[in-house]
Amino acid sequence: MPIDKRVKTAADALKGVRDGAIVFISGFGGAGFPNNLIRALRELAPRDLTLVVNSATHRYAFTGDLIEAGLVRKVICSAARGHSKDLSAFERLWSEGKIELECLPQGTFAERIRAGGAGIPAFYTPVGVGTDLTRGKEVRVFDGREHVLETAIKGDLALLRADTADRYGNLAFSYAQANFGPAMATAAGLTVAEVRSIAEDPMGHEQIDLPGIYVDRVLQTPMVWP
Amino acid sequence: MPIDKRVKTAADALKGVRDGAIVFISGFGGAGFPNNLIRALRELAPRDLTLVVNSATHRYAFTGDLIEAGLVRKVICSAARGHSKDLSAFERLWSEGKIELECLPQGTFAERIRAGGAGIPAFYTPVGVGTDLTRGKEVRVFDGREHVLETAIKGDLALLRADTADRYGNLAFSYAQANFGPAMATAAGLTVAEVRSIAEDPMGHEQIDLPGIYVDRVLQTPMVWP
Amino acid sequence: MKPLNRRQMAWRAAQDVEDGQLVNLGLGMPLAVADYIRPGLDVFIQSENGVIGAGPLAAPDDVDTDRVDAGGRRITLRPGASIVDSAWSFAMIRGGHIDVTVLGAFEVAANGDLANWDMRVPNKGPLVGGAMDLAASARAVWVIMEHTTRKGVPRIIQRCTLPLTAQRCVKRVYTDLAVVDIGTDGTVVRELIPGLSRAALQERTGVPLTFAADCRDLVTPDLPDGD
Amino acid sequence: MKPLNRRQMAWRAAQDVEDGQLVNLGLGMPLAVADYIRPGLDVFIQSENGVIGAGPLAAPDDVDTDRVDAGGRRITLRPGASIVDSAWSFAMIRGGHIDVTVLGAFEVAANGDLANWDMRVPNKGPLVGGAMDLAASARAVWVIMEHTTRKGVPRIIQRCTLPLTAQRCVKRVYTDLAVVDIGTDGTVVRELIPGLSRAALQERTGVPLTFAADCRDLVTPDLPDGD
Repeated sequence: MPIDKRVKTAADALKGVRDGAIVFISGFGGAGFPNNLIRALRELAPRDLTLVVNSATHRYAFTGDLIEAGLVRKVICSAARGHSKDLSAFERLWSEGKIELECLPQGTFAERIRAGGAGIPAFYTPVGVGTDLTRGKEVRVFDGREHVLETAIKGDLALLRADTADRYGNLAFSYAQANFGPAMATAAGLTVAEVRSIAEDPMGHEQIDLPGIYVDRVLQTPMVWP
Repeated sequence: MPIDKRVKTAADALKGVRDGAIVFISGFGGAGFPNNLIRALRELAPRDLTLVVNSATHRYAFTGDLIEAGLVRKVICSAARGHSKDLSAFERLWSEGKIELECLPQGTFAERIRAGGAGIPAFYTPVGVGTDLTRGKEVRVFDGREHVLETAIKGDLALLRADTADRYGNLAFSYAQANFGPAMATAAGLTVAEVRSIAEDPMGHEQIDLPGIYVDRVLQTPMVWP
Repeated sequence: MKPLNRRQMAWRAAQDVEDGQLVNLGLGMPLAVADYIRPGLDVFIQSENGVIGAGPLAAPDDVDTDRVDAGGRRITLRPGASIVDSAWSFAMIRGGHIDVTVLGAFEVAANGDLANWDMRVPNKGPLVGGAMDLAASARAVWVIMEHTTRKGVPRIIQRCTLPLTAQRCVKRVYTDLAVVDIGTDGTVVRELIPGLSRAALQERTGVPLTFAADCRDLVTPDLPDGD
Repeated sequence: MKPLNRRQMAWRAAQDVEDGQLVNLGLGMPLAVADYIRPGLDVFIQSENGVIGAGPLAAPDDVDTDRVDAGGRRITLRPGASIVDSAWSFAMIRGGHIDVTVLGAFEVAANGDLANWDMRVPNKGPLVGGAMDLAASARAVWVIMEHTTRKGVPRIIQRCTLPLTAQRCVKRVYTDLAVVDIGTDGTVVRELIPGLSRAALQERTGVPLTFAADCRDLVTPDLPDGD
């Protein structure tokens, strides 16, 4: 059967997502937030989610809504600070002990996800040595310098936004839209991308930023903002 | 001063390369062999080189000439078999104990080089466990499966062939020409690329396969074959 | 009894490729699997050099030396094909994204151990390429090989005598005589060529065989031999 | 005596950027360094989100929300700019390919320890971003910060009191009062604003200072303050 990864609705795009899922959400600095899919996940409302997202509190992403709705058990991120003096939903739940937090240096966050997709169960990095964020982690000296052991992160679902897709799930990103998306796509059991446009013809290999073999479903939908 | 990484001759491209250098050579299956630069290295004739090259004996690369000329102390590769029943130069020197060999699974070879450029001193991989190629390496169990510890490979010089470059050293590859080149470029102190064509204007970001910050010198020269 | 030729073995393996799979084919005989994938299936062939979606060989007058597969064969690309670099290609392989890899082999052990890279030829340099990565990491590892050596020594054996490629990885073996599953249930014959008795197959095999309840005749079309 | 304002501190740091360097600028004050790099120098600004060659801010009517830097500012790209994904961007950072990173800070210790990410505000979520990666990995880590807190407490101190970003990483500190090198020779003042005595600077500093033999006046152009 000819491969065709296009789906018609955000609900179709998330079919099969279950309670307890580990969910990657891409996006950074305003670029590449899969806001339609995050909103649809909020509507589907699976519980006990672990979110793996660079920022749990970005003002341009709907991520905070998932947290506010009580769907999230744990967040793995490099940023979780609210933008006002009042506590954000995340900060409130976190300070009440109702949500677990694992804060990571952004590069360690990215590399652990890449490792998850690359069959590398663990690697050593010099980043974070001697800081609160590596407390309890194994330390080992290479070339006279201390490094910490970091393990791979794998997930059940990855949500991405890209610019263009084709029926094979191939993706092209616009400017800085890729950010964590490619690594997340490789480390997830199910990868869903929302895109501005789906090409009628297969994309040429030189246009493709992320091979479609990593992408299970693509949804054409305009960008939305909170 | 405006950045300009273009050089006029292969000799200029290799200026400063010394005895004892660890030299990456890209290319795989006929695509991306930097044959002009390999030939120029043969003429420059630094000694005691360590070659880090996927195949030490590929019939379409000049790599064998470096070995035959006695410039090479050690080879790190995934393939070193000659093509005829007679021994190749490499095989002769190796069987006489005059050249050292480290044979690696091709993915471990690629990942160790990538690690060298990515600040990862070591990582665990399931590949090669229980085989001759990981003898003596540390074994550790993750998720119930044995893995071996592999360390980063860094080098002094990387030789690549690409399709197009610009004055900033940005590179675009044609089809399967990239192969080991990007990883090698990130892991080398000095990276030199030979290219079919140098664009007059800076390349657009979406055309660039390897950012110029990894490339020190570019040489425009037609492909040559042994 | 008529053992399969090499193309027939590739044909038989190809029948088990499923729709939508990402498949890596080893050099030599396994490459021919691409020619016999069932009509109507949409399959991507990955090559270790980073090509995802290798198509048929290029026309003889097509001289683009950069459009090649891991074996250096000048190929075409199928619609939707993409290309990544080697670090990424092996991240894909090691990360378990290859559904099936079909490899040639010298020996397969009852526990799934595979020996397919080193014949211990004196003084010849090693050539491992991506074999260990593929064997250790693909979701399914299938082997195509003659059931015995030319001298009649079994290749499916209790313990490999040649250097290992990977431990406990082979799921299925396609030989010129049979289709054999390797698993926790033992070594199970799924198909057997007509005219060869079960006892005769057992004689040519170095481990005790079980025969599946639905063990069938191994029948293929007539195909010219090839490598 | 007239302490530098924030733009003047950024200006001073910018004078030390060298031709051809790859520079990463932290959020806030360090971003202004890009505005004052010496004319004639050809420098690439890297941003953690993968932009290599960030240019000036985009025009207000430019609404492309994908052309942003790590701080989410809509930017332009300089000629020769390229963009990679986050895994690659931090491979670049961690791999030591950034020549200089300029970061804000709360505290710097005499041994080069840096604290710049966690003020221990109760119940506020953490925000580390790429600070630890940059501080641990850039070839040179420069800090821009006021010499003391608003209450007059020194920020260059024997041992950081706030959570560390990275150990032994800071090479140079640009404050509103001085340019100070951190190294194995101790804490060495390279430049000092006119009208401030060495004793007065020492009073505002938590570690013993050495003054370079060629210690100069720290003089900058008049610049409007900003963040």
